Amino acid sequence: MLKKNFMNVLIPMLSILLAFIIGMIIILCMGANPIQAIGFLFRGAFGTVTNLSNTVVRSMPLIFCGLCTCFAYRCGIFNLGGEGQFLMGAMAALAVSLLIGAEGPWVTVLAIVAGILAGGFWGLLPGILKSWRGLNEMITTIMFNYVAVLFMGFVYTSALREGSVPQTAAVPDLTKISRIFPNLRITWGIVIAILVGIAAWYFLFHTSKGFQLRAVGFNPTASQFNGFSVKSYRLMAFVVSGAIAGLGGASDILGTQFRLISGYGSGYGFDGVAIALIAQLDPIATVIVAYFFAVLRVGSTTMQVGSGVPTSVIDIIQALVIIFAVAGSAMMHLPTVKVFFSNLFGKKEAA
Amino acid sequence: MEELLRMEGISKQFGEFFANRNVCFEVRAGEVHTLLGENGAGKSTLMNVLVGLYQPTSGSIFLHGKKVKIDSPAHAVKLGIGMVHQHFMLVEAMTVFENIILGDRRSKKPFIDVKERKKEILELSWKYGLNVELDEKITNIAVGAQQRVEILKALYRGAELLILDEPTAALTDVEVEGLYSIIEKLKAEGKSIVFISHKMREVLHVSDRITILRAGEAICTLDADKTTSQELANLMIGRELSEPIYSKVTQPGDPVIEFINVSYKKSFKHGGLSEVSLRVAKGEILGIAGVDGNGQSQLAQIAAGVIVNESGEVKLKGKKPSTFAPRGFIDERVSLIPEDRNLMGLVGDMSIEDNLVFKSTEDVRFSNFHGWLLKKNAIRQYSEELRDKYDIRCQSVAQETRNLSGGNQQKVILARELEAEPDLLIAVHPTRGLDIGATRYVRDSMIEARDKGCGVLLISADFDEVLQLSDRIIVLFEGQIMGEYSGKNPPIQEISLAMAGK
Amino acid sequence: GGAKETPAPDSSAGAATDTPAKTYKVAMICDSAISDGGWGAACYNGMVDAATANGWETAYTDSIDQSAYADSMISYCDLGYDMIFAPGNQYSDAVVQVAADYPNVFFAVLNGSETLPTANIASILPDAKQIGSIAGIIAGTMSKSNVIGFIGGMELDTTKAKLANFESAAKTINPSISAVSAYAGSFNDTAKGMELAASMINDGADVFFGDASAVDSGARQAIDQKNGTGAIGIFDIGQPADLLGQNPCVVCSVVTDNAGMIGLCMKDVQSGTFGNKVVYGNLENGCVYLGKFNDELVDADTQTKITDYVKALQDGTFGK
Amino acid sequence: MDGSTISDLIIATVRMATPLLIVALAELYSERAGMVNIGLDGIMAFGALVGFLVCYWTGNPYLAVICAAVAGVGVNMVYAFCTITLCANQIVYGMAINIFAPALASFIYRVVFGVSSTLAQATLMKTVAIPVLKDIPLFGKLLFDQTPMVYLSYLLVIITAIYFNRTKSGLNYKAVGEYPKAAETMGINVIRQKYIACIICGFFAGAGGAYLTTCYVNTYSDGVVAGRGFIALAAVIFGRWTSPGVMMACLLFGFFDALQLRLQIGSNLIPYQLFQMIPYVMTLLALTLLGNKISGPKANCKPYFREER
Ligand SMILES: Nc1ncnc2c1ncn2[C@@H]1O[C@H](COP(=O)(O)OP(=O)(O)OP(=O)(O)O)[C@@H](O)[C@H]1O
Ligand SMILES: Nc1ncnc2c1ncn2[C@@H]1O[C@H](COP(=O)(O)OP(=O)(O)OP(=O)(O)O)[C@@H](O)[C@H]1O
Ligand SMILES: [Mg+2]
Ligand SMILES: [Mg+2]
Repeated sequence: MLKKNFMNVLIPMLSILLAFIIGMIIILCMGANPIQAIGFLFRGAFGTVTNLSNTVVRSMPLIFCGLCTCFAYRCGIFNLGGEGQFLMGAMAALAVSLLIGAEGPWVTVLAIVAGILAGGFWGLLPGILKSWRGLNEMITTIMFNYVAVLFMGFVYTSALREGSVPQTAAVPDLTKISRIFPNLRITWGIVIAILVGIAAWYFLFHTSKGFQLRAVGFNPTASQFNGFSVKSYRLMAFVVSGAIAGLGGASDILGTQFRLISGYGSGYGFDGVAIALIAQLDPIATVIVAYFFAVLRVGSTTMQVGSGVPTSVIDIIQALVIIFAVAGSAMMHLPTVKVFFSNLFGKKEAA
Repeated sequence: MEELLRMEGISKQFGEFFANRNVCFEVRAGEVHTLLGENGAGKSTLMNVLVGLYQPTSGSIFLHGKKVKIDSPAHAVKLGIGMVHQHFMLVEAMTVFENIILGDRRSKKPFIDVKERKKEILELSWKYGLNVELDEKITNIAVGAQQRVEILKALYRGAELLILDEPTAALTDVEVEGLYSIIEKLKAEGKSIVFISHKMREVLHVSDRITILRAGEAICTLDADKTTSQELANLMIGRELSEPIYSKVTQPGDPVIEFINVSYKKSFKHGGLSEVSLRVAKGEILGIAGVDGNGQSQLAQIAAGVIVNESGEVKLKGKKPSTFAPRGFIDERVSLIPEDRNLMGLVGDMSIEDNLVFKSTEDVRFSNFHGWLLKKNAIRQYSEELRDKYDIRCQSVAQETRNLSGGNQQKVILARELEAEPDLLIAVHPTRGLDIGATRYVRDSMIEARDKGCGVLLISADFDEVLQLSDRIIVLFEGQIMGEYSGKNPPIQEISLAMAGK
Repeated sequence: GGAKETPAPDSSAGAATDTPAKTYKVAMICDSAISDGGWGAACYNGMVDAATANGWETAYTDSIDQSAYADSMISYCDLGYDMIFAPGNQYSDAVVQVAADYPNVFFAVLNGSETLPTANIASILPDAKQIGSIAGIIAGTMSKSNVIGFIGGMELDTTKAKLANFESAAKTINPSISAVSAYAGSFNDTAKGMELAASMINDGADVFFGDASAVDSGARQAIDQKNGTGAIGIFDIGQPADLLGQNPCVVCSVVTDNAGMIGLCMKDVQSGTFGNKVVYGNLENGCVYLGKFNDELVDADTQTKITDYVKALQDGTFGK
Repeated sequence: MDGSTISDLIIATVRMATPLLIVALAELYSERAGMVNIGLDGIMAFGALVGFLVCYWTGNPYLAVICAAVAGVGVNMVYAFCTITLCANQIVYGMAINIFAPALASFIYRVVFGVSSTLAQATLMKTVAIPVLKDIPLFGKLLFDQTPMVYLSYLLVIITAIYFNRTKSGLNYKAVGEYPKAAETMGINVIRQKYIACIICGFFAGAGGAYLTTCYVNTYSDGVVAGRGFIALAAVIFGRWTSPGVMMACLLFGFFDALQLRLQIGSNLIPYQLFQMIPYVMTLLALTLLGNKISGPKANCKPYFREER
């Protein structure tokens, strides 16, 4: 049994290694030194305390978006709208912090609450459309993403614009989420993110409501027959997952980004989906996978800068890592592979 | 008779588990050969190996004495092997006609020649007396009709060796008679049949030979006319099973549920109820007899609060239910053994223990703070107790229910529903597809519940079961009640006629 | 964790500053591709030209997300680059953040605001008003339909200024002219540029000016298509490089000499006078100028007319 | 609105709907076999690049489209192998394609053209007028003087409808998306059918991408696909998995996109983002009014293990 679990970890690890080897070959073909490039990657991610802190900073929005997906999928809802919900949260938090005309920790709290509400609201809309009109949440959430992105464009070019570039004013200093260590960019937002991860895990696996939510996700008919309100659990999943993303947006804008600019938050939603699925919808694993995504992102920036390969090579390597890692763990579930391993270990244990 | 098929030393492994181990099995031309065994003995697995759906871990197959490697169902079709699967292989979104012609290779024409094909199929269905509505979607036809479609599908393909995996589980007695005559006709045409069923009567009636599987291994092969059901049961489960005689109750207590002129989708013959009035009292079993698809599902679902009646009144323990939803009914101690265990009863991706405490996670026994902290240890302990009490055979209670055999899945539901100490137990086809051991267990449990004062609403397409267990019998036909009969010495002839709408 | 308080592990950076025959290094970060045939390309070429002229080494990172701006710049700083060139105001925040941590690295922000510069940050500011006016002069002189079109990428202040001056300069020359305008909301959706131009042509526009990078190339293509194989009746004005010859419809370009401005910054770095200043680019210092004319489309008379107007603009007498 | 504005709007609608339509049909073929592919954006990007390159080098847009389609198949095989053979999650791999393929495209473009400010331009596919139909007054010239790709894509709508509703092979195809195990027991090779679906999907999605760079704009830039793959995905669901429905959805979307661009011009007071929302909001509105209880092929997104119960 132990060995089987070991294989479940080992195989994805090997596949990630393989992805890197292919990446190295590409880098070699580009005329750069692959060993050095890997060196840059690690240096970029872990080389200095600042860099280490950057990976943590980078992981925060990813954790929230991953948890957003994780929570919804656990209830059988394919929420692809993480990005929109994240942005709505960010916009609401920013609007509160800018428009309230005061600054201070209480404004921060207010702004975060606003972010949660806005994200939850943006999740509620597709939820209502699903339960009221039966609309597939995959399309509606994609549409709502576009609307949110465009709405953000409106906010930073017109509504809350400040100055000559299309961007909003920055969050006032006292409203910013404070840093944990004065000279590192890590804020208490990361603590919130981890706490949300733990809370989601606790809720899903250690409470009756979470149990019922998962049951609805696995088998709505059986859940209905056994007295769970399928509709309200689904709505709840929509709202809570939106709220998690919204909280992420608020924490990011109040702690790291401070203002809205063009392209903000782009891709976070889909990263979240990938992260949650790679983590096999486990909230704690989601936090960890999100951190590895961030490491890859931060490290690869340095690798790109240091070795001079085009950014697209880095993207290719990142995609390869996802492709290989997930394929590796998927492989472990194949019937033939299962039989193979059980025979392998069966024989060894007998010996 | 000449040998048609021989399977030699077949083993099939799933993960660590062997569903078949070194099985040898042989079929002669023109015979009906029955596979008999408990749930999970590996009958279906063996046949799935034969039709190429599963690849055996080891062993070989010979057809007409020649070794063949059947690597896909397509190949099996080509070799003249057809199978009616235990779980319907019907595409619900398509019509009966489309389901029958699926994968058809009769002509090379790219387009479907609807007229010609329909004519052929109708001729076939007329020949074998299998009545089907070709243009109806599968979702809109009753289970019995679906079973007929499955059989027709196999016949349409014209197999030399036809495997029937529990084809009678969803058929009425009349339809079973029809199936017997189909089997006779096929035999007369020189075709061979592998028959799988848990009903001894049927097995002894149709078979020429019987092979018994136990825990994945073939125990022996017997000639049908030289054996008895006692001997078969003994070989199968290792002990004798006598036909039980259950006592009947004539003086029931207060009513637990009453239907007063209840209607639901009146115009639907196969999914509606019209002006149904009935009553189940404490300590009695009310049996609903009738061909499947005459409103039984709807009756059960209204009685469990899943769907709401359109007119009339439903009274629980003498009053209107406060919330007409499953939750409200569960709180009034109504338990349900649903007709489709995997769809409505269990969450296959969750463990046995989760399914056992499914409805009661907020109970103080299983959680603190009104459900905000589950007591995992208490749940584990409780589940293990139930596992032992209800004889649920599994590797561990943490195992997913999806991988259990049908009998054990049913036991999980039974355990959950009976442990809730219901005042009303609604049991829909509670023993469908179960082997004799499991069937006996389920029936005994229902009687025991009744004797403890629970009212039981038994809905079953198995007429024998209704007769055996019920204290009163009601016949349902096209959503209407055709008559009510005492369970003690019931007029069998009269009831059969009522079931046919006469 | 094993994190230690160690300085960035580049001895190479420190060593490089000590060697006398130092080769300076400049790096550019860019959110669009440097091969976009528009803004990214113009900026990159500007940097490379300036570097060649001053003997510097160059590096770049392109197509990066806004979230990676800071990370990339930090990486360059760690690698010992002397100057970081950020071609747009959208990088300002990240620049300010990173510049504070790396006082020995110099940052040049193209189109940065006038208030941005600090001890190690300079703004490079081509005069958007003049650019718009020059284009307006060309459009006002060339338009026969009296409708001129403008396609913007994002609603940047510089873009807005270009549009306003484009329209007013054209009106100064020909009061009956009106301008139609739209924003693509993107710098790389070429197809959108096409659609916008096509529908503006449908509204009668016959001279176009765009400030949207790859979107502009889509617009030019739509114009070329409309012109067909016959006589060219709809024109486009290029920017920021001299695009003459790229498409048949280009009559002339308003050229911004990025290389010149970046070169000025490099000289400042070498002489230690960098920072706290805005490097302007305009007609006066030659960093903004009128490109070559397409002689087949613009006759000599019109050419002199335009050149005269532009001179007047430079002298401040245009429209007075 | 005068005549020329209306005809301009119609022609723009067709122009903007065509790439969506080709790609949406690609997704339709994929989903009909139970393969949800959200990597369309990525495949399109790659197809757009290959189409552009081939067109640039050979000057033959037809060859370019075919090469792009083949390239699309190539990319989609990654998705196919992982999701069909390894039974991995389809959404994850769609996403992976969306990261992988555009990066690869951008990388190749960089390798081929290096860093240059001169814009590489290729020839565009010529329009071909259909002899009699183009003489129909008013719209004839507009609708029947298009590139062959446009005609082909509308022809494909009809062929697809016939294929799925009238042919045996189409019926078998659909069965694989609905209940693969049942299809398998009927002698249909599910795995092969799924691979075929992925080949068709990759082919059309690649061609749809190439449409952008061979029939629409004559340059390649990194963001050229601009989320069209996701719109196509939505169009399939909106069109309820039937080709005429998908066509209507694409035309509707194309119409609102064309309309918003035209509304944007000349109304400078209203922020342009609000116009840009129109297609999305209208799609949501239309869906809400119509309702969409139909849930599509039953086995969508589910991995198929032959030996699974
Ligand atoms: N996929 C699987 N992987 C591992 N073990 C399995 C799997 N499926 C079933 N098993 C186990 O194999 C054993 C045999 O199960 P089987 O269904 O034969 O039980 P059974 O004794 O026939 O029960 P019943 O009489 O209720 O049908 C059980 O312990 C069961 O849990
Ligand atoms: N695909 C599968 N994966 C894992 N285990 C399986 C699979 N198919 C069958 N099994 C296991 O193999 C055993 C034999 O199953 P099989 O379906 O052949 O039983 P059966 O004799 O047909 O029983 P029943 O009478 O209930 O139909 C069971 O324990 C079952 O759980
Ligand atoms: Mg069993
Ligand atoms: Mg079976």
